Amino acid sequence: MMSENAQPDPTGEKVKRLGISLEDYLLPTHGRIQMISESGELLSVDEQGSTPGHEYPMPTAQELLDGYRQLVIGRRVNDQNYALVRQGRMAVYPSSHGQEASEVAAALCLEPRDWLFPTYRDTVAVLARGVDPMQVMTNFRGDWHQGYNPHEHNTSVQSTPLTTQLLHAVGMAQAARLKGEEMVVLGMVGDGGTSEGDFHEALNFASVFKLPVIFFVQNNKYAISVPLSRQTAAPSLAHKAVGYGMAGELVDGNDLAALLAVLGRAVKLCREGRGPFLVEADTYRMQSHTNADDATRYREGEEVDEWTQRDPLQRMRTYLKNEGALTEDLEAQYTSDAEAVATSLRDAMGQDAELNPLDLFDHVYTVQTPQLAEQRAQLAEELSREAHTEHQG
Amino acid sequence: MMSENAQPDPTGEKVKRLGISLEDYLLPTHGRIQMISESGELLSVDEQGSTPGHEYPMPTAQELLDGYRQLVIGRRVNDQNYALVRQGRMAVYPSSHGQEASEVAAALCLEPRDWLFPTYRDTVAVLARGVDPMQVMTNFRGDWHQGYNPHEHNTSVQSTPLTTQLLHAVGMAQAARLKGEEMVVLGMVGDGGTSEGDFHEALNFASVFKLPVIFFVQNNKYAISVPLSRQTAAPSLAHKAVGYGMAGELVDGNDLAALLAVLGRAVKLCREGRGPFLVEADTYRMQSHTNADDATRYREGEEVDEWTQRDPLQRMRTYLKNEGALTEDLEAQYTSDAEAVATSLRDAMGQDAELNPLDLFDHVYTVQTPQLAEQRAQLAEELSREAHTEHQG
Amino acid sequence: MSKDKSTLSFAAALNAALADEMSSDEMVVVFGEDVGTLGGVFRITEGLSQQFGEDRCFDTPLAESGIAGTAIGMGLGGVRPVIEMQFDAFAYPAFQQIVSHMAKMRNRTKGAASLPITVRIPYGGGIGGVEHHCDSSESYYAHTPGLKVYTPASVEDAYLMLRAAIRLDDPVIFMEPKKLYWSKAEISLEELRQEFNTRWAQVEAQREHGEPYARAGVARTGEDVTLVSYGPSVVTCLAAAEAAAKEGRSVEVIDLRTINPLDEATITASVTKTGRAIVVAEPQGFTSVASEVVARIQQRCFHSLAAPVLRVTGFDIPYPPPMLEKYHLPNVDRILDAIDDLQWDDTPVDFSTTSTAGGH
Amino acid sequence: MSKDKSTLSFAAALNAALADEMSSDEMVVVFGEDVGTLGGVFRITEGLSQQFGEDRCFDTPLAESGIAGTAIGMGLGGVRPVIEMQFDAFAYPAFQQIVSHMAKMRNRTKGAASLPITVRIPYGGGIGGVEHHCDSSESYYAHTPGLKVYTPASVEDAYLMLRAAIRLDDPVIFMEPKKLYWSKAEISLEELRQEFNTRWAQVEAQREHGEPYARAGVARTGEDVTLVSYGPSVVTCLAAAEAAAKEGRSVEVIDLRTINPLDEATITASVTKTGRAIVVAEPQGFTSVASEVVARIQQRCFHSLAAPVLRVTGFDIPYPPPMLEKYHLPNVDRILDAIDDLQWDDTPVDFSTTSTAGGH
Ligand SMILES: Cc1ncc(C[n+]2csc(CCOP(=O)(O)OP(=O)(O)O)c2C)c(N)n1
Ligand SMILES: Cc1ncc(C[n+]2csc(CCOP(=O)(O)OP(=O)(O)O)c2C)c(N)n1
Ligand SMILES: [Mg+2]
Ligand SMILES: [Mg+2]
Repeated sequence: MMSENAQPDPTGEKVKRLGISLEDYLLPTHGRIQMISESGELLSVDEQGSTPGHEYPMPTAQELLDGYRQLVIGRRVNDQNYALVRQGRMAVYPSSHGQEASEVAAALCLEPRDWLFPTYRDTVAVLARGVDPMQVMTNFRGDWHQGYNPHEHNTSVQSTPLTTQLLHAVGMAQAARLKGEEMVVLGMVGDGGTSEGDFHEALNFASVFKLPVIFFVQNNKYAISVPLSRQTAAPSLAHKAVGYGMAGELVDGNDLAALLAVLGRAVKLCREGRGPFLVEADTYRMQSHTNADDATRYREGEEVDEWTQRDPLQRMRTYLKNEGALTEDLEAQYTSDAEAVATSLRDAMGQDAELNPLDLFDHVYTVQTPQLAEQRAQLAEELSREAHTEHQG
Repeated sequence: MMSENAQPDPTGEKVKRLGISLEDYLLPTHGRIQMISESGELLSVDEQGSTPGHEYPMPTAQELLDGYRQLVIGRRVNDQNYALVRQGRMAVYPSSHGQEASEVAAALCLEPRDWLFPTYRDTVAVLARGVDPMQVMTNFRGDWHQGYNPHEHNTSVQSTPLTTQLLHAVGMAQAARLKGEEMVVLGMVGDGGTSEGDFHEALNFASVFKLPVIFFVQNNKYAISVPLSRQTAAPSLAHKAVGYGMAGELVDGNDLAALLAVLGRAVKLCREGRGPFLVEADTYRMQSHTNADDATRYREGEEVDEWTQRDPLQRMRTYLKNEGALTEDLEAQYTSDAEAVATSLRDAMGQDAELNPLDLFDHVYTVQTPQLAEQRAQLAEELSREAHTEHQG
Repeated sequence: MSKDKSTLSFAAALNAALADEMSSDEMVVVFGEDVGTLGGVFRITEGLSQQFGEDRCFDTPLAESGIAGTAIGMGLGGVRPVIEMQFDAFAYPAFQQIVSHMAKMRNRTKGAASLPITVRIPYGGGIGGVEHHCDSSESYYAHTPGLKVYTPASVEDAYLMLRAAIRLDDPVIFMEPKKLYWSKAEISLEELRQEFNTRWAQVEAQREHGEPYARAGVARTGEDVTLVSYGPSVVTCLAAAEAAAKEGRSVEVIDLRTINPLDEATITASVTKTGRAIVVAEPQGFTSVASEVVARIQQRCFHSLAAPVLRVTGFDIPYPPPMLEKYHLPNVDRILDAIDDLQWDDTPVDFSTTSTAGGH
Repeated sequence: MSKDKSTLSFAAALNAALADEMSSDEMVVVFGEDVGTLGGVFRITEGLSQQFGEDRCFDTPLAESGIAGTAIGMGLGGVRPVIEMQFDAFAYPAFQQIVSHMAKMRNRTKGAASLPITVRIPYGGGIGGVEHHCDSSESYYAHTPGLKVYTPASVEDAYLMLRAAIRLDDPVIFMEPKKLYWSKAEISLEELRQEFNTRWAQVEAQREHGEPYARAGVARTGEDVTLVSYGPSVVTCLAAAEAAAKEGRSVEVIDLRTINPLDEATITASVTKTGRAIVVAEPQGFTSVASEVVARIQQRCFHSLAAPVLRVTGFDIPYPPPMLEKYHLPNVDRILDAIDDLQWDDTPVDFSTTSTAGGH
């Protein structure tokens, strides 16, 4: 009864594929953008992972030097804080040792009028935005939740609930549009964070409203102990852009030059109204998640060793030295700049924090409630009794 | 100082693109799979939207007839329920009028051992799984939340909190794997539902664990009043598969043949361990969201008229008649089958629901709490007082 | 506009409040699901996107965490967002954004970043809604420091309190009793506007009393017993008071208006006078706002109480299906029963077996 | 295994409970973030994936709604999932799945689909954790019908109650007081196992009393005043009782063990005896489990109370930063102050100004 025509045979179906397959969408994938080799040499254009018509210009020497200076400071801060935690002078510190190039590029690609939305890991990015180091460390020392005013450097709080900050970034871009302000917003997130529902909602809102937001994923291969293979089955995290109708790029996250180039272009395109964008930085968390973690429980030393070879500082240093841009004088100056920050951190953390327990009540609301006023009075009374007792005693 | 080599000029950057662009990933997009034209004719293979090596076999006449019978019943139920709501004999009914082909195919592609995870919209799919119509209608009538036992037909409850059910579908597939049972799971969701965070988490879990789950999106162009353009900027919802490393397919959601072919293959591939998959059905919600909604407030009659031309029933009917598969006798029989269901619904809804208010307490926990036992006793006492008063009065 | 009183519905009052705030401050924006073209599934945002443009009243992708999360970013960016959660069970996907950020951002930054966000949530039952459409989630928000929780029970308050909530620099969860949407009052919008302006001028003058509607209302005065209530249950309490009056009991009814802050002074004054109190509220009673009010009354008014403070609340069950909701909701009979239980003579009543939900 | 008593930590007891349940029922599976190879950030799942295989103890993608949502699907599919939320503020993304499905599925299907899920949540403060790491969210879950809420306060209970929670066919929110993880007891695991088996055999015999650990414990007996507490605050109460004893006051301490169901019989018996009660709990007090317990005591024991029921809880503020948490947490001094406030002579005390959080 059914007409016999050119239809494939329903019983002996040979074709065993469905729709847009992995093979298909792997076709147009650009390589990973990289400009400086791991040993510090400039790669030729066709080694850079880009395709014709899609090449990136090299950042200027000054841009690279400024970035390198921040790398040196960032590394020093990471290592100083690590020590301070071990000495019990800081409560916790999630170090970005090994990821400094990504951290620094995320900050430097932006102008002061732009906004950055960082995570707990992104102390170095926040510092590179110009925020006062002592204020940044408040959180990790534990005297208050956050120590800087987000409005002073257009830098939001370092977010702990994973991925939530990406939605704040989107909202900030919406606010700017409403107010007629020109602004690019960069939101930071980890590889683990891409699995949260908020990641999806943030990218989708940004693309539906066509907002100038850059979603910058630092793929450092681990979410605490959980490896990347447990977060995604996609060929790269940058591929996630496709599902939102936005462009994505994968970049060597330990190559400051490539990072500045890629993020720089993303910022430019955003200013032209062509955002949002997703940028994945291929990097590695060299140390444990925080001091409370022990990375040897879940990964091999070999893997860590491999990544040591790809260190972002060494690479940029070699390159800039070879190019003659980084002089001994400059190097010495950067080191001493970094040392100054470290010293001020040590000094500050060595002193007792100034604490006012009544602060607990004074910032919960702009208009205080009678309930909190009563509780504040209770604590004030306890404190004065205590002071009295101490005084007597 | 910087070496002058083949690098693009940093100042006069001409190239203005970032990464994997829309143009790139549009390249390999397959067309929308369609087999029967809107006027009921078989399309030639090269009109079917597939690419070489990716063609779909036509379902058998019997499969199409079985499906068509369900379409007739489904349409009748949709329209009967619409009337019952207007008569105040049902609290609410979200009709799938116009989407019946997608509804029916979602059920028919599965075997009894497989599981279906439907939404509030998917009554027709649930019926096609063999669930008793009166039990299905419990929810819409309002005498209880859900009327059927999910385990009887491996069909979960009709989920109201959008997209949550997709995670349940994934969990079910995980359970089956743990128990060593072979099972394919199909989860249904609307275009609006794809924007929820749970969509992302479900697809990601399924692909990371490589589970035999089919995510079946009925893109009916609206989420209540909100058009598709507010849900996504991607070229299709099927493209969302890419970000999870899974295959996606777009299919004419009003073409029963194409739906059975695409979903059939997805099921087969899942059984071979090659899932998960994302399938988007291109369809249209012909009526208002529910009886409480008024679609004329947000869309043009013209659009609706256009889609009337693509009606899934008419199309299949013409095709099957032309092919000689659908005889007058069969047609009469299907109509009377549908009428029987409609009559039984009218009869059942015409009668007063049997209600036991104490049910409110008896299913909250397997092991009752003293608190609920006390509250149950209170209601029981009130009810007996009431009965007593009525008896007296 | 005429000053004549005319019939104003609760829904229209909310709509007018939104429009008036959008007119007076162009940083006020409204967004959510179906709030644009459609004007909201309850029509509370009707006409706003037409009147103020699609930039200021718009639909978002369907994602509640996204709605709340972007509102936070906007608040940080100097915008004053008013967001709608379509039904209150559908605010749960936004729980993390609301609890971990919206509520805490100001405290976290020592006041540098307050978030002037209003989250409108239609809540409660009594409308024959199917599962997930009739939750009462105010207790979750009341338990969350950093949020304020408002809920009007009259057409006037719907207008006045919504405008106040939008102007407040703190995040306000604004709970709208669905079953009151279609209730009406004889009232002129123009008078309401003047009332609001007058009160707001006072607020401006005395900045520290910045919440002009954080005063409980005495919805009916009485001498024998106090019913403390809010939102959808206030009308039930008033009906119970009316019925009790026929039986010779004089019942005072208090409408909390704001759950946080809680106007304990008004409650305490009333219970000190009457010596008896019942808290009436719709949600499941366990660990609820009603529990809190009971706990406070028994402490504040210990020496005045002739009987324990009782509760008439919903049972500790998932909200019932439409055909059974009437068995769950606090009603006049249950309130009257609870009143009867309040130890009116000298024989001690055994309260140890009195129900903690239905109140008798 | 030897029956000799040895030192067992709270964390090790939980770990043993998981291992024992996984051994006795192969449908018990454990998953979450970092629970596999790492063994959990608190090492509660240590060794399980090695011992039982990666199918039965595994890491998921980083998504809490995903974890809870897939657990629901697994529960429907006949598996008995035990999931871990890494810190309790990080359970909030799963709120919709927990409240709208996990809690309601059984009721929705009239018992056809119960969900035997255990959600383990480390909670509470006292460990110097930074923001979002020290929330106490039990009140949210206690307010949600369909969930049970367990929280052990001793090493023994950690073991016994976790096994019971896993076996129960209802979803249990199992709150683990973080600050007790490193506490220890002299106890033999073998004895605990026997104890569990004995009690479970009784449960099997009498199916209707299916919750063997839903009985509050009297952690210390006393005559003058009852402290009602649970989880992390029980130790504080015991210390306060010890201090009060030195001042000549005999304090009874009740450990609720399960918040829902609530063992009111034990509470009522105690307060009827002592005539005075204070509820001690760590979270912000407003609309909390403590409010509920106060509300019930004042009703059940009205005629026995010599003073109102007071509360010593955290303040109604976001959890403080590490260096300030000591000012927030209930401590011995505050409990002693509250005891002093309990109207010990005939002069009526003005409780209307007594704090509702700090208790004095
Ligand atoms: C919503 C939420 N869930 C869980 C956590 C606990 N947690 C903190 S960091 C972390 C891993 C994050 O990994 P990734 O996103 O890759 O960032 P990285 O730490 O590697 O920079 C987890 C699970 C959290 N902070 N927020
Ligand atoms: C979490 C959640 N948010 C909001 C709603 C309210 N709501 C019910 S249906 C609907 C639109 C859904 O659109 P879509 O997913 O396209 O499915 P369709 O109704 O078109 O079948 C909305 C917003 C809900 N049920 N659940
Ligand atoms: Mg990572
Ligand atoms: Mg739709």
